[in-house]
Amino acid sequence: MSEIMLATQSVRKSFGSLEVARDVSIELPRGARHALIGPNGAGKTTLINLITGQLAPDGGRILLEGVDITHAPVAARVRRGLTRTFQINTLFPDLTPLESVVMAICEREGKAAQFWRPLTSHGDAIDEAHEILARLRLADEATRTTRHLPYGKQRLLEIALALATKPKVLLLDEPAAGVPKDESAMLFSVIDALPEDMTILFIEHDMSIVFTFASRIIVLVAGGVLLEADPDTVRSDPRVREVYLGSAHGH
Amino acid sequence: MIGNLAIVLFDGLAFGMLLFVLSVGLSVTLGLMNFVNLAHGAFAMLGGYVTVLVTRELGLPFLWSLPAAFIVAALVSVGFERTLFRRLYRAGELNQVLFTIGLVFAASAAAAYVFGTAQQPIQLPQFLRGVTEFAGLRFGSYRIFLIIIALVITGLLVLGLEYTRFGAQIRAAVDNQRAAQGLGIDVDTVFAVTFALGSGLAGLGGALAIEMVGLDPSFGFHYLVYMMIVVSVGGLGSIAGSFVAASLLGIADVAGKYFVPDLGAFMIYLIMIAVLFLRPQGLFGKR
Amino acid sequence: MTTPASSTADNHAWLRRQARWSPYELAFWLAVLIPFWVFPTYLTLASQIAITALFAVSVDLVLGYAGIVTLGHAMFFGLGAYAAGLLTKAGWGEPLSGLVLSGLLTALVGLLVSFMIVRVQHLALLMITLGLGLLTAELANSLGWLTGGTDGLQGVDVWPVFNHFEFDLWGYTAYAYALAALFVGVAAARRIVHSSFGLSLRGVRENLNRMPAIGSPWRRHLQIVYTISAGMAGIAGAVLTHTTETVSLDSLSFQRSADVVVMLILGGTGRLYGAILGAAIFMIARDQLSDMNPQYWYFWIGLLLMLVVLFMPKGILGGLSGLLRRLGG
Amino acid sequence: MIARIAAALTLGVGLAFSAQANAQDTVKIGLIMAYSGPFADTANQMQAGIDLYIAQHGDEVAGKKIEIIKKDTGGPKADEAKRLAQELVVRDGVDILAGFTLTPEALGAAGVADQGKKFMVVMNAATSIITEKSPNIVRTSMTIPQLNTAFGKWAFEKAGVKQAYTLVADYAPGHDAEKSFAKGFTDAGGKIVGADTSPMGPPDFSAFVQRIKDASPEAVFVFIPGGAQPPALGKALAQRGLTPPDVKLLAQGELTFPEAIESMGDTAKGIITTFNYTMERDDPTNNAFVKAYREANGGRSPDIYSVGGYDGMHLIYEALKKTGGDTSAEALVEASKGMSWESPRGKMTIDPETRDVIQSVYIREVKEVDGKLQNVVIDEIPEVKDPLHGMAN
Repeated sequence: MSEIMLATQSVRKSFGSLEVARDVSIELPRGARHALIGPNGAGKTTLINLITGQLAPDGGRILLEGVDITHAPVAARVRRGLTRTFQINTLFPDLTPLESVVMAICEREGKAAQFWRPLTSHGDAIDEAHEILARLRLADEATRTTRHLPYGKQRLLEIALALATKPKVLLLDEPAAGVPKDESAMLFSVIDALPEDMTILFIEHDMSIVFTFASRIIVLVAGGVLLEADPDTVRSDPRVREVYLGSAHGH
Repeated sequence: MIGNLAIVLFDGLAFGMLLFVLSVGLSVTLGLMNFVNLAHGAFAMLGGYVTVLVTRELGLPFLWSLPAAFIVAALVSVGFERTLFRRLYRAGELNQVLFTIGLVFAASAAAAYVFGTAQQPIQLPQFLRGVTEFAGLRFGSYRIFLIIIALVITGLLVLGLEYTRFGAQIRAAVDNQRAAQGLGIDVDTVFAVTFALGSGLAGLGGALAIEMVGLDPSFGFHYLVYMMIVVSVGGLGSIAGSFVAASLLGIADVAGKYFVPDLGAFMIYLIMIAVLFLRPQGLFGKR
Repeated sequence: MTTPASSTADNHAWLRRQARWSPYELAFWLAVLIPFWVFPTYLTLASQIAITALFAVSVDLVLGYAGIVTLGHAMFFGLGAYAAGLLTKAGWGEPLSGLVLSGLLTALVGLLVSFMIVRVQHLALLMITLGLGLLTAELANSLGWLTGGTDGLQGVDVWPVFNHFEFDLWGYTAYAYALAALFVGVAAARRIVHSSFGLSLRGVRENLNRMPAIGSPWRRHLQIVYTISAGMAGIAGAVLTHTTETVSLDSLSFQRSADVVVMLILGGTGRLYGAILGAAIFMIARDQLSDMNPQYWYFWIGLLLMLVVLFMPKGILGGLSGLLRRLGG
Repeated sequence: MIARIAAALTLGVGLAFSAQANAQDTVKIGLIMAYSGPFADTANQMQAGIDLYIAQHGDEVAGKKIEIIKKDTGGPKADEAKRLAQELVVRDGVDILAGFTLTPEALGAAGVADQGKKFMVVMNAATSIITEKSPNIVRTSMTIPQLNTAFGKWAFEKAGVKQAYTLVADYAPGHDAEKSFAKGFTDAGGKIVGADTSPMGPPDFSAFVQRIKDASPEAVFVFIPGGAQPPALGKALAQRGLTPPDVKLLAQGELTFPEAIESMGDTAKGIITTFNYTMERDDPTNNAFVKAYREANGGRSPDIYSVGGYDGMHLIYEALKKTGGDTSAEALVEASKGMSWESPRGKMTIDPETRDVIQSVYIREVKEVDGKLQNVVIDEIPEVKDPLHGMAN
């Protein structure tokens, strides 16, 4: 059995009377390529917010490599190797991709507070940033201002920023949101090429992409885990069909 | 002793109510329209000078000058809103700050030029002068009048925002401008009217302030800080918040000076810092 | 896939270019020497512009680079001014060490205040900085035995710089001294801005929400820059004490806090030189306008501020560089 | 780009660069005051006094033309005042520094008068130590201890007040007033039963007035700056019944400025104040001055600031006549020492030792005269000197 990198144990969260996470317990083994699916409002992004610490759970525990991080601040989790991307671009509009990624690397290395050292003296960080940007096909745009990049490139930069933190566990919240279909396949091929031992959980709506890239699928409905299984099982599960059909016709 | 306490609370409340009338308009425009209008105090000053003109030059009674102060401040402000401020709604806070502080500079200089730098005394009607005795205590008649006016304004504002069609339109436009537009609400007009209402209240506050704190060309600067304290402590856009914050600050200021005179100057600031550190969104703020 | 057009060497070069002293900067620092020969009767004004510019640069570090809008920075300026003044009264009138000590003291106070500052944002931040500034001013007033109250500190006696250059009536020494302080301040600010730390500050300003998600201890960053800025503001205040041998309550006033922010926005935030330009334009305009019309000059200042917002929303330096870019194609 | 900005800036300064006309036949007087800002009214009244004097006496003295240069500090700003003084000396080449409505500004500029060897005439700022800062400084207004020490003594001896409560504004002049009134009063045998200082913020005095009422003193002594505070305090006192005749109300004259009396109405009746100038004092010199002043200023009446400016110009004119146009600080100070004249305020003399004014301190009471409330002189303490000089050190 491979080692469990990330686990949630009976995580609960409510907003008033609305339960957005109901005893969610999931486990991600090292190198996982898990997809998190479910109808709108199922609580997928909320779950990611709970895992990464943007939201505090009402109950339950979150473990990273067996260590309880339930009450750790967001940044501390990132430094332990748990990183996410955002469904809505959360970038630095007036910085270039190069600057953004170098910044993230310097933060990771604990060098960001060295106000007396010129940025250019962090040669390794600049080289590594180039490597990350090249891997995400952003090398040509490295020195263009982020706000002027095409949308698809900005989505790639979302991932580049996350990669710069050297995550052990990477949570991708709809990485291809708003990207045309042909581009999103490209985007996922980039994700697919990430190191094998990196543990990845992604939210995605396009089922063909999910079935192509995910090794296991977690189905979330109304804040609770309906099913966790391999793609074939999920594909044939009547409850999943019902949920998706039901939700398609429901409102 | 109980009597003294009652008097101190009463005086503090009256001072707080003056702050409330001066500030509530700013809370509305800042909270609802996200427009940092540091010129709010300048509209208050305008209202004050209108009162001086109406009572002294036209010889009309003080009570008549109050609606005049409201209307003139509202009309002038809506002129500015239509021609200048509206260009700044998307310009960022810093630019709004710079522009409106520039307006305060200009307004203050204009007031000094037109009215001179001297204090402007006004004559109150007989029934507002002196004191009203009640249960053996002497309450300033003007202060009673101020408290009543503030309560009436609070009532009207709350009713207007909660129960009228226009109030609903304002709330809709604030929540989501685009959606409100889609519903056929004329957001432009809603903003203009809201702005006029807010500035009109400032003008009324300026008129009411003369008797308590005087009026000279530096009024717009001088009371800006107090207005911002009330607005931030109360919470942006909250009428009840402004009311509670103004009462709290007025009472704490007077009570502080009464019981611990050495701390008198510090009291308002200490309370503000404490409140905002514990509740950055203010007492009644939503964000 | 073809080899990428850009290489990591290009990136190194690009980053180096960002941090390089531009010819414009060099020309600027040469130009500020002109008053010594051409306008010797304006040196006192020039020295006060340099002091205010240093103060504005310190505010730019927190406001322009880290996004902390402060309305209470005169607190540090005034503390530095009083620290320098009290030091001379205590018998130590040597200016350079006085600057260092005043700067260290205000930095320490800045560090203490920073624990509070980084926990709040937006209007609450603005109002807390303002409140702390007002409290400090009131405190200085009530500590009359120490500060001299509204009369100001009496008996400030500054020794000549390097034991040789007296602060003269014309202001030669004052301008040279203030200019040197400004240059050192800008050089230090430049270094900070072009460090990895400066990059992280811009990150905080650009998108605070993302910073924790890349593992950044951004609150600590803000504390560091706030502390540095407080020290720099304190040094500016100390320079004022040394060059004028006066310290008064207005060095702590809300008006000074507000004026410096106005100057900074006027010149353009987040550019360092915008702070200098804003201070220069504001103070020269005030000097000239108030000479023409001592009673109503601020009408024209108000008009200037409004026109700048309408026609140069990124400040004067922002507007000029935009104009230049368009002209250059 | 920055070079261009710098060039544009220096060009701008160059245009404004005024030629240093150092003609032998003019005397330049640099006036440093807070013409703008919260104390603008003081400066405007003083300027009106100065203008009136020049209008009445011409702008030529001892064969030289008088030229006035006005500088605004927007203050109280000590550093601005010092800079402006320096620039007046080195750029405009003034011979005399004058004005100074506010103490910190006078103190800021004092060093320049000393270093630049210029005659400096303080026309208002009222803290004792100013004239000790340089031998080149002469004052034509008054000092707070001068008025209030005498007033304290008077209150005990003449008004029969045995115990008093003091309330002063929380700034240096207020503290000076509290100390000097208490000194004069207690030295004579009176007792201070309570002392409060009120912050300079919004003029809401209700808390302090209640404290006074709790102490139920026989008399209250008050010192607050002119402007918005006097009417607010007057009304607050009246609301608590702390007005004459129930309680004696003593104050320095700012409390009963005409605007304040108008705003207070009948409650002002009976307030006793001390000042070195009283507009209503019936005296031919004063009556002519008041009439001319009102004519020149659209009906606005003169106050102590106006007289400070008016007498300051008189001092400058007469000193220049004595020196025959010599503008050196030494000569002008020598000429000023012991100079004595009939001012609208009455007889005043420049003390040759302290260079401060020796003058009458007036005690006035607000009374109704011809249906109008005004200050009426009820007593005069002649030839009062500042009591602090030589004591501070």
